[in-house]
Amino acid sequence: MVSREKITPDMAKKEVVRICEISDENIVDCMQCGKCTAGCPAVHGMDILPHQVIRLLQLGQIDQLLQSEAIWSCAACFTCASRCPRAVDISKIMEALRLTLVRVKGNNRLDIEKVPKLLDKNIPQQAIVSGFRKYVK
Amino acid sequence: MSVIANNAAVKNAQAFEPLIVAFCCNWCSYAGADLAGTSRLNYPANIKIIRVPCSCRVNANFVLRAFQRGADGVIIAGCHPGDCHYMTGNYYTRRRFSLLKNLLAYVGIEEARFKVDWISASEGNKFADVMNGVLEKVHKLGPNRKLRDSRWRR
Amino acid sequence: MNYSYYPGCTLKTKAQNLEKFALHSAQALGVNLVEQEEWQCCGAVYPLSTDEIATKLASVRSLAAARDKGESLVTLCAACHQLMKRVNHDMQTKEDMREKVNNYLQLDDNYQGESKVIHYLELLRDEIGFETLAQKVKVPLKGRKVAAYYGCLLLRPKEIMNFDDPERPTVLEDFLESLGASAIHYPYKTECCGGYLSVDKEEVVEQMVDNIIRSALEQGAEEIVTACPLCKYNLENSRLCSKGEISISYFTELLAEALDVKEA
Amino acid sequence: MQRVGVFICWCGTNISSTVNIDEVVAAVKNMPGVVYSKDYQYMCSEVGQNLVKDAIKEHNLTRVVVAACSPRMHESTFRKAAKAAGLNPYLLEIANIREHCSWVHKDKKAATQKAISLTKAAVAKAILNQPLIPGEVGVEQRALVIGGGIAGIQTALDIADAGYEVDLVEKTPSIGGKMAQLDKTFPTLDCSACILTPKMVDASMHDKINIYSYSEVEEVNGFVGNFEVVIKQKARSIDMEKCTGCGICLAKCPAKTALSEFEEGLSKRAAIYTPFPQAVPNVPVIDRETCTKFRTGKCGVCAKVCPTGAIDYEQKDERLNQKYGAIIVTTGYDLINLDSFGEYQYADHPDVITGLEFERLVNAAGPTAGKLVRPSDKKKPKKVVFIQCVGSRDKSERGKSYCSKICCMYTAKHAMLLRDKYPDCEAYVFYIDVRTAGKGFEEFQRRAVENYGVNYIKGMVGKIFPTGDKLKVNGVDALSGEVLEIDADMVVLASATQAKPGASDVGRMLSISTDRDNFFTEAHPKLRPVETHCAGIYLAGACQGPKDIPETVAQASAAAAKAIGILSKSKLVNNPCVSQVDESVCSGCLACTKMCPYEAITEKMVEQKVHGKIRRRRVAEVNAALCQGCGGCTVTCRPGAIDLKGFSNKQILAEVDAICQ
Amino acid sequence: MEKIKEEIRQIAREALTGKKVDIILAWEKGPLWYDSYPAFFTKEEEVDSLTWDSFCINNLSKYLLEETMADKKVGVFVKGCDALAFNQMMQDNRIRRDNVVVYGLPCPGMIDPDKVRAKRLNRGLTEVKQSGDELIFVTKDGEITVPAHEVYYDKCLYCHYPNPVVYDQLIGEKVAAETALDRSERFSQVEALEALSAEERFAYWDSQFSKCMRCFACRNVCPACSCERCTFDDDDLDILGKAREDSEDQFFHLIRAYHVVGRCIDCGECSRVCPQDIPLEKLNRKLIKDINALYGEYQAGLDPSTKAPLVTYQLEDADSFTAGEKGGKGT
Repeated sequence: MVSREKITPDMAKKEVVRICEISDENIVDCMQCGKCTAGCPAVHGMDILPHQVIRLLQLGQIDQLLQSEAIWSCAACFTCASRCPRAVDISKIMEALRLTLVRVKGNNRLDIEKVPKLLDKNIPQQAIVSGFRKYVK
Repeated sequence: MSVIANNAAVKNAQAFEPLIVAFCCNWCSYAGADLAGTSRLNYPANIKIIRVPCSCRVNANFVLRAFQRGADGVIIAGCHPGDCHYMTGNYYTRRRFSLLKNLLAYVGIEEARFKVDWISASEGNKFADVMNGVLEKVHKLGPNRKLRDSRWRR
Repeated sequence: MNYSYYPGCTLKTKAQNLEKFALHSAQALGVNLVEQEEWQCCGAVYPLSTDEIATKLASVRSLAAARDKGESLVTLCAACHQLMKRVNHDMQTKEDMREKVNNYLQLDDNYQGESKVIHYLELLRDEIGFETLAQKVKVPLKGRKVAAYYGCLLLRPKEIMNFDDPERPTVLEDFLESLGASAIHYPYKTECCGGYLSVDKEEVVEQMVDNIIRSALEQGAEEIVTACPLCKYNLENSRLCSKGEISISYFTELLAEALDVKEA
Repeated sequence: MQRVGVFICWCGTNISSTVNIDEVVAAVKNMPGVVYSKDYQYMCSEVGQNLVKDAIKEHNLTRVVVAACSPRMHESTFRKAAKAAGLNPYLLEIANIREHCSWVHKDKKAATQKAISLTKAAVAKAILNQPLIPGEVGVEQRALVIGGGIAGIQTALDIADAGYEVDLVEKTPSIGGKMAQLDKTFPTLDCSACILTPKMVDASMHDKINIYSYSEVEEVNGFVGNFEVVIKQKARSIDMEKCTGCGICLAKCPAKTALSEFEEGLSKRAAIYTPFPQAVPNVPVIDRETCTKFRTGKCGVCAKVCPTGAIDYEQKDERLNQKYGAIIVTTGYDLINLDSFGEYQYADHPDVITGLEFERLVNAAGPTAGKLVRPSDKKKPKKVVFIQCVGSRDKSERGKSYCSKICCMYTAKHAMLLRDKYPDCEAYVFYIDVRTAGKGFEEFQRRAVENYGVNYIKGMVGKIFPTGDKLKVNGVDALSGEVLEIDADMVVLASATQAKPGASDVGRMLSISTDRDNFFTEAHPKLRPVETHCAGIYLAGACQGPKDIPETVAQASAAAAKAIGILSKSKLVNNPCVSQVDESVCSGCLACTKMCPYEAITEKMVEQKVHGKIRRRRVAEVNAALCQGCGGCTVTCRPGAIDLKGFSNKQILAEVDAICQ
Repeated sequence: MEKIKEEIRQIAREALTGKKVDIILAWEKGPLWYDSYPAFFTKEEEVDSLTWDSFCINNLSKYLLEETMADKKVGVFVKGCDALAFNQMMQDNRIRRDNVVVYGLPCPGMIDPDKVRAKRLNRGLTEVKQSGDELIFVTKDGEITVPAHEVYYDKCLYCHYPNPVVYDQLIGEKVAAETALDRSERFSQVEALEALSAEERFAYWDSQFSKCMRCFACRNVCPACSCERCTFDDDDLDILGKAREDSEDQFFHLIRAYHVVGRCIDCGECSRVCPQDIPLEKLNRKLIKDINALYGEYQAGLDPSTKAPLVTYQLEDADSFTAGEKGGKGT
């Protein structure tokens, strides 16, 4: 159910400001053309679409985003960033959202104990290091 | 440079009310200042504008005289290079005052007290930003005593 | 011609082929790649947030070391390349970060982004030239239908990587043609393979690599080359690849083959 | 001792709400030289102006200061008032206490103090003002129009109909411009050629219009009323007098290898060509880069077949010097290059085309004779995707930050034409916003949706994947959040408009400015939309910013009216604020002559009596007709021998002193 | 130099007797050992007192101002730096070239009397002779030989143009143009000042400027200061009063330095003649240094046909006040 109170835009929200700071991106530049979503190669793994991520930030609805799978489905491939007509780098915003979560103690995306079991013998170091950098603090 | 930041600076320096003289070319920067007004942008009243036809009309004498008469900062604003109403005037401004700016710094005038910038007629925002920026820096520096005529009373 | 060479950790373990063939070929081409001393892992992903400095320091050390030797820094792994290049760009353009990094590192000479970072492919294209390369080919790869897979890290963001057109790159195709192979053009060559998502979201990666391989197959490719160990891993892990419909190798392997130095 | 009168305007509450007028009036009374002061609600009103006039007479005022809005607003108003009261208008000064004071400050005390200070500076300057008398110059009663598109044609016709000679210079072989390439025009769907061609013919038949096609303006000097222009007539390789336009040469030319510019590269043309059948003038040109005769020396077929012997391989570029009273710039626009938008496959796939190419493909006179087919296999498309905002509203490096303005409408038009021709063909339009501000525009676009069944999708396309003989279009419906995949046969891109690549050079040549996107800048965005900052030079059409045909034509007529305003005068007055040399001080170093942007300063020899002896000396001399009053020379002059009337060294120093008190 | 002195005298005599010129402008030995001052010679017999020695530091070009010379035909002797001055005044149209015959004198360097005094070589000094790179000081107590560069003016050690760049007739052999000190070193004192804080710089210059008596010797000797009427003498403009006031001293010196931008040939005469030893060359050289850095190397007086830096421009000129590029993120 949608409550009226919930969709009041609140750009000044501390968390939104923080996201903008960490990413150094300007979310008001976005005019919701959806080009990011249209070109995102990982879009099938996203419950909230990239352009909706920005829209929710514009509306100050950060909680939904922090609970989403979308931010973990972003592979930081920069396809969206390189095509965005408004020069907004969404990959940086996704990263800022992930950091907001993993920087809180005990909030790691990956349980380090379980990692070894996840890995097969061919997986390159690069994948493991990247994974740790993205999912763990 | 935000008005908020500027207000903070004002509070810090309390009694110090700087005087900034801005020479603005009629076609771009003076018009930019007009646009700042038409757009109701805010910048402090410490900035006072003198209209000149072109930034190349500004003589080094004028800048020094302003400092002699107690200005805490001086600004010269003209059209962007390439956009001069008089075709090439501001190219000369650029050379003349690049040298003067360095010379003033060389004799110990803080760099922030003398600013040259390009502000077009459509850049009302930039005009306010530049003015606020200079004012903020001058605030931090405090009143200018250098070059000031000891006999002059403001 | 001497170059500082930064291998990166994957090339010393799971992607030894990428390095081995590159070094053999370089030698055959008269290029001296000198591995940097005491290099550290670059961190594999460029930290996208503005407030992370520590994770960029390892790269700056390598960059500064190359600067001190007066050599360009050559990379081979696409991930390392992206990191080196972007950190270098930060050091050139972000005053704040430059100051913090230099304060922290206390190098003899402050590092300001003076080094030039080039990928092995850029070395081939810009310093040696594909025409010269073609003349040095001993065993032309005639009849081989090879699809080049670029991935993301070499191409994007364009303003910083400055590698090729991010939407329609040609460097790998030009490279393949110079070896005598037939380069297969297919629209998915720049689409992402999923990268590190394979650690956490295999199902997402699966569809991504599927699209890529299917598109290459559709255009008649028999094999795929890439410059990134993680791309290779993800592509190889796909259903289509497991079924043996296509093989994945590093571009350097084909290079060594054509130069006849594979077994050197 | 001067008698200064100061008039302080409230501007309703615009000034008076932030500036304490009473305090200003009180302060003014104590300023040196002030003998009279008066405040009023609207000083610019007739009543207000009368206050000024009456006071000048009553109080014998010798100088007047008006503290009001910007001098850019009402300086001329008050100068006229002063003149009416018998005072030299240049003895009046304005203190800008509105734009520079009441509107930008909130603190009433500070604003009041500043208003006093600005007024004091104006008083100090006014006291030093000198009466100035503008000079007069004659006006060359001929206009130059640069660019032969619809804007240029309309301007030329309007000026010529008013009875003045017009030279219309067009870079390409024919006038007509972009409009000649269009098929139908929105929002009425009337045929573009049907409404344009008659105007082209009118222009060519008009006895006051000279068309210089295949020509370029190379040099512009002088000033309003007296521009001196060099026009380069490029070698056409055809004798225009002899050519009858029979077209035999076009048909016989064996070198049909060049891509037709007019057909947007969709078909080939011969080396000798007229861009399109209705070209004006209907005289071909030889494209020397393609022509076999010019490349190898052999061939010469056109010369052999020409019945009138009009072919002239020896023809050379010619230069023509002409004087003009006014210049109108109508150089038009271009579409951006789409090479950097690789995701749309424009450069790589023939079935991805631009809107302008679509115009040619549906045009009955176009390369397919009006049969709309895919360029790749000449098959009829079943699904066509239109993408708007390709490069428009794009802040990134590859795009343009502005809205191109015409694309929403022409895309609707294209989709309608498509559905009209092939009712079974599906049309999809991806858009960010649909903008239809214009008479009949909204109704037109809604017709596309409601009557023609065009599918409008708010969203963008990420990438096009050519797959088999289809174009797989990956897009999104941003409203529903559905990710879409459309198997299209053809994609039409609404590429952004941009200023002509050479616009900034043209701007420099004419000394008019361009904005950050290289469109020419008008003198005022609202009130002087067709004037430039350079007197006597006017703008019309898309060279000033993206524009559709109705707007362009309106602007063209407006520019013509402005130009006629100049041409209809026999004399123009000069700005009297020009430099002058004090010959007794001038050392003759002539540094001023080297920097003067107008070459208005020359040297002359004078004879001076020094200690009873005649001494011949070299000094600088200002040509008041050429001087535009920038004042740059005054700064090169170290002793201050050259000074600017109206902005003299003493006046500006006095202002500095007054402001700093 | 002895030999050349004789040659000069001969040339001067011939020029005067042959009515080639009305006046010869050269140097004359005064009563003191370091005194070789400018003098006009109109008669053949006067020429015997004409001199050319290592004390002919005075720049004669400044005396050629056309109003000084009226319509007389002048023969003038110029050293390297005087020739630059000559050209600069030509560029400013302050010399009637057709009224002047220029005799060029390659200059080995000029002796700084202060350095002589510091070495106590002036006691009973009768004559200084030049011998290669050494100078022989002939005193009542015998001869003392010192390396020339130890007593030459500092400015001579940096001199790049010891051979006149303009002349009608060159007298003697050209001297080697290598400088004793690295020419870029002439900016080292400027750089030292630049390295200080704004406060330190101000303190330094304030202490220097406040010594000024406004005697205008610096201006009067300067070949770049050749205006008919100096702006500082313009009472009507009222930019410089007579009072003892620091701000006016500062104003004078800044504007003086600024007015010779692109004209200053770096001859250092201003500092030399300053009775208060204000290091004016450090102002001039700062400006020269900045011109070189911003707009490319420029030597005033080298070629009168080139445009001086402040009356020309390049579209892509650098400036010293806009940081960074237009546009981009965060602006």
